[in-house]
Amino acid sequence: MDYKALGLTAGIEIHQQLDTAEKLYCRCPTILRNIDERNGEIRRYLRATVSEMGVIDRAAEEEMKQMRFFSYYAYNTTCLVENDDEPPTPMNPEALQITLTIAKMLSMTPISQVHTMRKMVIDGSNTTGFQRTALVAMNGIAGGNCIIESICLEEEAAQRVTDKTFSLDRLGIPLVEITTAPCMHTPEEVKEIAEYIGMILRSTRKVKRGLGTIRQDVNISIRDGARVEIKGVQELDLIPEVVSREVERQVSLLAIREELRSRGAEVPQGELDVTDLFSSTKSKVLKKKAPCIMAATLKGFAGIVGREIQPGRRLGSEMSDYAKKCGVGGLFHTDELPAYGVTEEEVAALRERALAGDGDCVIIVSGTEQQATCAIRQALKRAGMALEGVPEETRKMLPEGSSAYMRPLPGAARMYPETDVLPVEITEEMMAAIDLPELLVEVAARFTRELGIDSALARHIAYSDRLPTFEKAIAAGIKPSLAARTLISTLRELSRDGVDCGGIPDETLIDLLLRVNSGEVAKEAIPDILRALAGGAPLEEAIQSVGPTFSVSDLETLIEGIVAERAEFIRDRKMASLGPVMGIVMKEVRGRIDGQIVADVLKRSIEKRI
Amino acid sequence: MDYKALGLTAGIEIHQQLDTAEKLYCRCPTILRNIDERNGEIRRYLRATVSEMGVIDRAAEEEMKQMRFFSYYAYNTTCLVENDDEPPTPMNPEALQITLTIAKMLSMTPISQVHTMRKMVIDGSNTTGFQRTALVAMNGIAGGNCIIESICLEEEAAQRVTDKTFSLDRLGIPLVEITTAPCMHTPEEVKEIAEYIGMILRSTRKVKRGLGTIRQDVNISIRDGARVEIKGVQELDLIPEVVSREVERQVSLLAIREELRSRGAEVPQGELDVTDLFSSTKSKVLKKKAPCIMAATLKGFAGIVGREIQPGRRLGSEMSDYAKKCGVGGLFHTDELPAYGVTEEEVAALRERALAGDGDCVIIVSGTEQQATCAIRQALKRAGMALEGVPEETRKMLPEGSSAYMRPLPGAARMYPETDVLPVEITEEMMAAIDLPELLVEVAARFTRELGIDSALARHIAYSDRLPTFEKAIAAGIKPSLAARTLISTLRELSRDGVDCGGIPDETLIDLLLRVNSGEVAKEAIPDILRALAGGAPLEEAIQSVGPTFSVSDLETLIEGIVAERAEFIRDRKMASLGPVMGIVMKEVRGRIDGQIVADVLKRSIEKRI
Amino acid sequence: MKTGDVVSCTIGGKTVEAVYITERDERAVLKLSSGYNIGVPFSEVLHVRDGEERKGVEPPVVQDSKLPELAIISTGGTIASRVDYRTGAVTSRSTADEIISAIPRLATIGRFRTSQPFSILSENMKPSMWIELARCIYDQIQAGAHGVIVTHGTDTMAYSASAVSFMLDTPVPVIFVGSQRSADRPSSDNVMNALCSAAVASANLGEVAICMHGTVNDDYCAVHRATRVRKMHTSRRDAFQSIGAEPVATVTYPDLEVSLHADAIGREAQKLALRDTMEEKCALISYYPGMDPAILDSYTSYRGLVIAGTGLGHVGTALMERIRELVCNGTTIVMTTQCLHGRVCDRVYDTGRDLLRAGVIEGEDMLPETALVKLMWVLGQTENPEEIRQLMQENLKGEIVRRSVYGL
Amino acid sequence: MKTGDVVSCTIGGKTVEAVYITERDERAVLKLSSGYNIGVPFSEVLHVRDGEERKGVEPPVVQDSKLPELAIISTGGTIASRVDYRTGAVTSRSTADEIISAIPRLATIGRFRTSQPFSILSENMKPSMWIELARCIYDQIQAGAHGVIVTHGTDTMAYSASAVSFMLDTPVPVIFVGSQRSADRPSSDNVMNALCSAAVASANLGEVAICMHGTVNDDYCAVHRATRVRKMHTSRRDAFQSIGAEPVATVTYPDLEVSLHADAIGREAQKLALRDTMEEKCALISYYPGMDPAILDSYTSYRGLVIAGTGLGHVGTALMERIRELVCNGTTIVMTTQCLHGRVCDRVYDTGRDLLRAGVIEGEDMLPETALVKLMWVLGQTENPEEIRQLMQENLKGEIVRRSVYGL
Repeated sequence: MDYKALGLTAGIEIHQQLDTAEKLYCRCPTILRNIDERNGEIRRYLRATVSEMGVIDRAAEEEMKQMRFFSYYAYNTTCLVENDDEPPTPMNPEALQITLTIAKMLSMTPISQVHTMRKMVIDGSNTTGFQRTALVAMNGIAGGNCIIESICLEEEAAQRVTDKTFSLDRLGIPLVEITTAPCMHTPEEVKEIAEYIGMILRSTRKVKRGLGTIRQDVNISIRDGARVEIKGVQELDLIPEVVSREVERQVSLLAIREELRSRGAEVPQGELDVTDLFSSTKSKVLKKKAPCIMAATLKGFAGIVGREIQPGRRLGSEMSDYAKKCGVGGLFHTDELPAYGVTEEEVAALRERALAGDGDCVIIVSGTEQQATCAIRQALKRAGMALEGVPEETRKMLPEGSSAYMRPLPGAARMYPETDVLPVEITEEMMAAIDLPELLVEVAARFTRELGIDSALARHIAYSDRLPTFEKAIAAGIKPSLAARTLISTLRELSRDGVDCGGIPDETLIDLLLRVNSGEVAKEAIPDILRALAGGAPLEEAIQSVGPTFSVSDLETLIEGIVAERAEFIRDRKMASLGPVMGIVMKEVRGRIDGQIVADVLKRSIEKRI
Repeated sequence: MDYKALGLTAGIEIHQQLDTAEKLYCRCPTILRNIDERNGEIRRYLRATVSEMGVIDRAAEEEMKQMRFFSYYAYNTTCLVENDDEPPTPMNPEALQITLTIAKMLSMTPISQVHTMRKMVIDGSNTTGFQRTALVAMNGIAGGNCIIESICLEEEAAQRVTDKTFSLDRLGIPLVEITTAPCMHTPEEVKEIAEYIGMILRSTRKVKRGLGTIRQDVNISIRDGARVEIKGVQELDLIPEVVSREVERQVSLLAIREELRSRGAEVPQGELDVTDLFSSTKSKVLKKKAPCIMAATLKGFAGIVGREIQPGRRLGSEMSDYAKKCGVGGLFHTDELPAYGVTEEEVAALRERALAGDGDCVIIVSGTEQQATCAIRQALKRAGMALEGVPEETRKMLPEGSSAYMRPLPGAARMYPETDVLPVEITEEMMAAIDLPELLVEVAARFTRELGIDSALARHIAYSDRLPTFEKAIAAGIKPSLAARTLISTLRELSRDGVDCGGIPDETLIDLLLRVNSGEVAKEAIPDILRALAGGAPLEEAIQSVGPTFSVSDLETLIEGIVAERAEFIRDRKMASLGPVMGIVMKEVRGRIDGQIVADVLKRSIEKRI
Repeated sequence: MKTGDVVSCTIGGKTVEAVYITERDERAVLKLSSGYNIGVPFSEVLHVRDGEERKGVEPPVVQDSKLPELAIISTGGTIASRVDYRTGAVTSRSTADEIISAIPRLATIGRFRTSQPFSILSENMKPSMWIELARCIYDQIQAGAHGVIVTHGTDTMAYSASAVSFMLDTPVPVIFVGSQRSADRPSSDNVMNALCSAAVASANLGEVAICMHGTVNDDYCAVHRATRVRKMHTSRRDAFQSIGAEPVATVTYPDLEVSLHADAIGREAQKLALRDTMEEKCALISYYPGMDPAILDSYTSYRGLVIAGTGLGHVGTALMERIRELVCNGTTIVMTTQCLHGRVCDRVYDTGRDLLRAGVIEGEDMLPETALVKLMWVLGQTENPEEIRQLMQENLKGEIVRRSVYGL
Repeated sequence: MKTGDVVSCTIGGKTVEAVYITERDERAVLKLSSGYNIGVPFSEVLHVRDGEERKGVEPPVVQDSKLPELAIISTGGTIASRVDYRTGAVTSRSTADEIISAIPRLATIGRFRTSQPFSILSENMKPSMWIELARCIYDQIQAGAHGVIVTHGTDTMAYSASAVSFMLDTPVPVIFVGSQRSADRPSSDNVMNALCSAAVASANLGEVAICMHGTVNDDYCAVHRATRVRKMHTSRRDAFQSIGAEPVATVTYPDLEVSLHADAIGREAQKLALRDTMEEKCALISYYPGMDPAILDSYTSYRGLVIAGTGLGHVGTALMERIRELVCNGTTIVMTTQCLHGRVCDRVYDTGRDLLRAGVIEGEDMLPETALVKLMWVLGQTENPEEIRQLMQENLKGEIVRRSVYGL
């Protein structure tokens, strides 16, 4: 696609969890828990509050279509603040310090007096019904020419366990949100900027690492399209796909708009109860839901509702997304029927009842009367938008890179001051006192320069989660190559084999490497020892499990025997016998003593005999 | 027996629960509860406290031989005072007023300043470990010549549910204890005095009635014997039997003492572990207990340990009672062995080990080592007392009138001041203001005089639990004969048939009698209606269940028919036909209309025809 | 500059347009179009144009005339409030229409009349306002209210409810309600508390009570007798707890089923009466080790003093002389306990017996705060020392539970 | 007449012989041979003969020298006491022999040394005695005690334990113990509490705590951190409760198994140190609606004042001016809450923000009583206002729990 011609503009928001000792507005540790460790559960309703204009924020209103009773798991590492039963503490100074450091790295200007706001979120992921967030700095630059609009410090939401159940361990972990201007124009460019900002963040050495600790939201629009925010892109590599699919979607929706307009299509309001038509249906889906089935006719929409707008997504899917907000499972439309057990006769009867002509499309939904009515109206709303083009929306990424509707883009009405938290002053002295950390790219260059590590591997190390381990290992006197190989290659290979070494503490890894360094443990034994450690064994036991270590004098005795047995062969072949005999020795000692030592001893032994 | 010759002197203590609104030292109601209604349970240990002489009261010490963990059931009608978790309230003035009334009726002199004492009781029946008691008046006279030594106002103990579990509903109900001097000299005299004092108590109309609300303890001694207190005699009729059996016991014990002395019997101290002798015993009792079996030899006791001293009781039983305080099931002695699965060989081995001659008796007990050692020492203690004669004891009555050992007579050391309750002043004005109630004997006389009731029945009424009901019935205008017959004879007959009418409220009984009085319900129907009421039916339903009532006009129609059919017979026999025809009519209407009305109507009908 | 004016300022070299909100600690607080507030030095702010007048619109409210008439009396609580999203200010709303439009389900429970005798933060309550409030409730009941709901800040709600309880014999429920989490947040307890209070205001109750969350969940409200309740947590929803007594009722949510306790006083059990005199010259003091007896000198002009003593109701011997003097000079002194739970009993230890001899009145199991309010009321009714003592020791409005039942 | 004399009097025409006990309200209290006491007018009593001297005998006690050495410090509590059955007087016993003979099982737990710095009713405790007590404990630990047991009346035990906690860094357990039901009754909680306290005094603990019944049953004792415990019932055995924290240990009875909580501070975690200066010129006041601001005038000479405010830590606006003056004149004012549970947060409402501006220090979740004791101690350590503020807001001895965990 010619993105320039289509007028693609994109921006990103990067959400990165900070690795602070305590949460942003309480003093709980920022650690995640297993839900089995919960020690309490609280249950609450949330409701949107009315703004001074008598208006409920449109995003919040959407979330309110169902009255929802939420359940929250509490832990001994959460407190009454997460339970929304105690006022928040002042903003965590450590989190603010990290945020200011990032702002300085991005040449941003801090806000003189930072105000904590409440952003209304009533999907249950915040016990309060809002997320606390503060704009800390504005207007910087990333990677040479991408403008950074703002950096906000906000609290993480609770993790969803099931539909209406959340776990409070994650709620309140500090998170920075970095928003770029819409200054990117190709899918690849988006990825590059995201990558660069990620590197900046990790350079602080104060951000959380691992799955779910960083999330990208991408804002995309094309000319004549509309701004769409796609949330929850966790892998950088997927960003270009997400962007190009959204461009495709907007292009398709604009084409549909033109076709509908040319057909003179329209969306009459009003729903039709057609429950009786399906009283003896064989369709399992309709039967399952069924107290009420509602229908509506989309004039001039025939064939278009079923049209694909993105891989795996049709206009009908978009309408279905809207309908689902009312608690129904989805909708059917005559572009796809008969199907799902709905017969041709039923479709005919439906069309007749709905007074639908050949050019029209009929949609149906089933559920309780209230649900079905709500859902059909939502679907009609979305159908109406098709006549306008691309709606502004917040969407969530689907696994392959397509997206589904979440809610309208939230307006400013959802944001109001957090009166329980005092504003914080940011002075020039505070900014001046911040030491900028060494960028990871610089770290990598230094590794190559100072440790003689190959530049690709150095980059790997610098960007890896094990960077601090590596640095500790070097400080402890471990050979850089050993440390790099073990911490990068070996661990990655094990990870590919499904061995999760994430739980092995740095201290244990360094202890192991020190033993290898001293020859106490053979380099070759490392993978097997790591497997044992990953399985939960203590280091001593892990080492023992691989086999007792083999001392140099043991080795000498062994080699003496082997060489003696093969004295003739050695005398014949001289040093050329080294290879074959080495093989025989290694069979005995592999993984129990360093191969280099074996080679040295064997070589000396052979030399004595020739 | 010639009681005068034996030098019998006896006194009684009468314990009577008072019918106050609230308990003696708290404000809970004085009502008993079903244990299923309990709403809490508390568990406590009790221990004897040491007196200022470093001495534990001998009765308390006996109860301490086992460390006991007690359990108490609480109700919504008990409070923290019963739980021993709140200080007592001041002494209930209503209870004191009743006590003073009784004192005045017995011509006693009140104590100027009444002090509440704590009497140590650690058998678990008091959560505090003591019973609160206050001496209120002294030195009166009952029934002409029996001296009343004292009247005390004390709190009821908790009711025992199982061995170590008590119910707190009864704890704290006010109780008067009236102690006579030892001024009675025959068993019958004891009963008469008890009966007279009981009448005085009930004359106050302020005492509880029914099972367990009054208890007599009898103090008995004969010349050369000792004072023995037999507790818990609930039925007056059993008193003479209890007294005569105790006299028999003391006579027997004195005879045993003489015989033992003449034999030169002695009780060597020290126990012998004979567990090994019974390692393969067939005796189920020994096997069951069995970790340890201890024995001791009683020199010169052969044949005497097994001697009966009271119906069903031997000297061995007395020793067994002492041994049981240590938690063992009882003891065996060679006067009764071989028996209970103990073989002749085992007895022989036992005798040999115990170095017992033919004139000696060997006793054994089984239990844990601690229990068995404690128990054999207790038994030896009691055996030693046999050489002295009759021990001073508190005993409990057994069902037939014999008694078993409970504990030594408590000494004054168990009594110390209740510091949480302030003393109460009794003034001459208070005593002067007390109106003496009409004695029940006077009530009976008045009934005969004023209501024309036969004097035996009048006495029955006056002494009955239903006296208040009777008085209410008379006040409501019910015929005295109807009221008396129903409340005394009918209820007694029903009771003999096993129908418990105790739960029928006075109001219901009076309502029923009013309907009988008015002819609405037939007199004959009363027993059946009462049966239905006792079964829990409401009055209307009970009346209906017996059959619809029969109006006088219904009766006239019925009688007209019957008489018409038998016109000839009637004309023949004239008024002599009344009896036979009456029988025919009654077969139809029995229990549905008053027989007297039937007779009247029938008589008139017959008269018309002759 | 005034709130709502459009202004601009420069941040990081870029000009940002914003709305001026307010001044805070010498900074201008501006709202950006994203909704964020920021504080910037006034020197950097340029006025662009005046703000437009914005006017709130209430949707019209229809009340069902077949439903029982309930009165809502607001004293400044935030049972229904609205946030000004520009300033963050919370506006309390107190007309029937405003309240119903905030909590629409109320309209299915009753027909509402409203009244607002004053509007204050509850920590600024004082006895004269209790009287005003009691009169206002009395008027509403006389005017035919089937039940009365009083919205009140939670800080001193228990004191006010207790005061009304002593002043007013009520034949209908008088239910105090508030919220622990402000009404401007989606998770506020205000809606559930308000609906439950309306349900219990319609129920068969005839006493003054407080209706608040029974647990930290949105599952039921507990209705506490005014004289036995205490705020026992600074911030939890279930902060209000009956002490030494069970709640008189519970109301489940969202179905609003009312379950009355057997001890609850029913409708019409009391005839409407108001005895609204209170003696303000009363104080409450807590004893602590080493308390300087001279502190009692500040109370010589007081007519009543409640002491929250230690344990069963004790103070140090050093205070005894001053206490004797106060009693001699006509100050009524009532002993309660800082333990809060359990009963005062000054007959057990010497210190207590000395207090009784000095003329101090045992406050039984009354909460210290309730005892203070009661003492103010009793001293407003009589000057006769014997009557004062008798009234203080008698259970008038459930403030004294004569038996300490286990499990409470 | 003197106690123990044999006397006679006539009642109902009969002469009764008795022992003279004491005078009570103008009556002679006599003990009859039955054990009953009666009070009769002195005019009716005749002296018969003088009483005999009766002397108590203690059984000899042998201590096991292999057991750890524990110190028992008595301050007048009745952990071991003996009743004079004639007078009803309870004699406190405090030598090791006396205590062990009253509670023989103690001898299986430790070897005991005893000390009695003073003997008073606990309501008469004062800061100077806390210092004396802390010094006495310090001396015992220095002399090698493996653990210290302090017997103390329950009324102010929590204050004393808290004071010792601030003054003393202890490497061994310092366990306060008392009884709610007097030791002279068979059902007293003294034996179980004493045995459990001895067990925990031997355990791996290194802090000051209170050991009392955990429930109303004789099943286990709870060991509460001195700074988080409060007497919450006048008379129940389980009156002591940890507020906003879990007990640091439990001890089951009768097997005396000690279970330490994960948060418990272990032996030797602190080095022995004593900082025994306290500023006595401190007070605690509870705010209530209508409180006269003039009351604060009594505190102008005070160096410290703890206020138990309403809710999150508020007082009426009327007091604000006086509070500002006090702070300006150098009085440190700390805000706590009369709710007892939960945390002070004066950032939420205007009243609170005004208090902060006036210089009032937020007392976090400290109990008001603990805050008072801590303030006395802090003012004894420094006069620097910033240091005072910092120390008051820092957790020194568990008095501040930084996170309010749900379920406490």
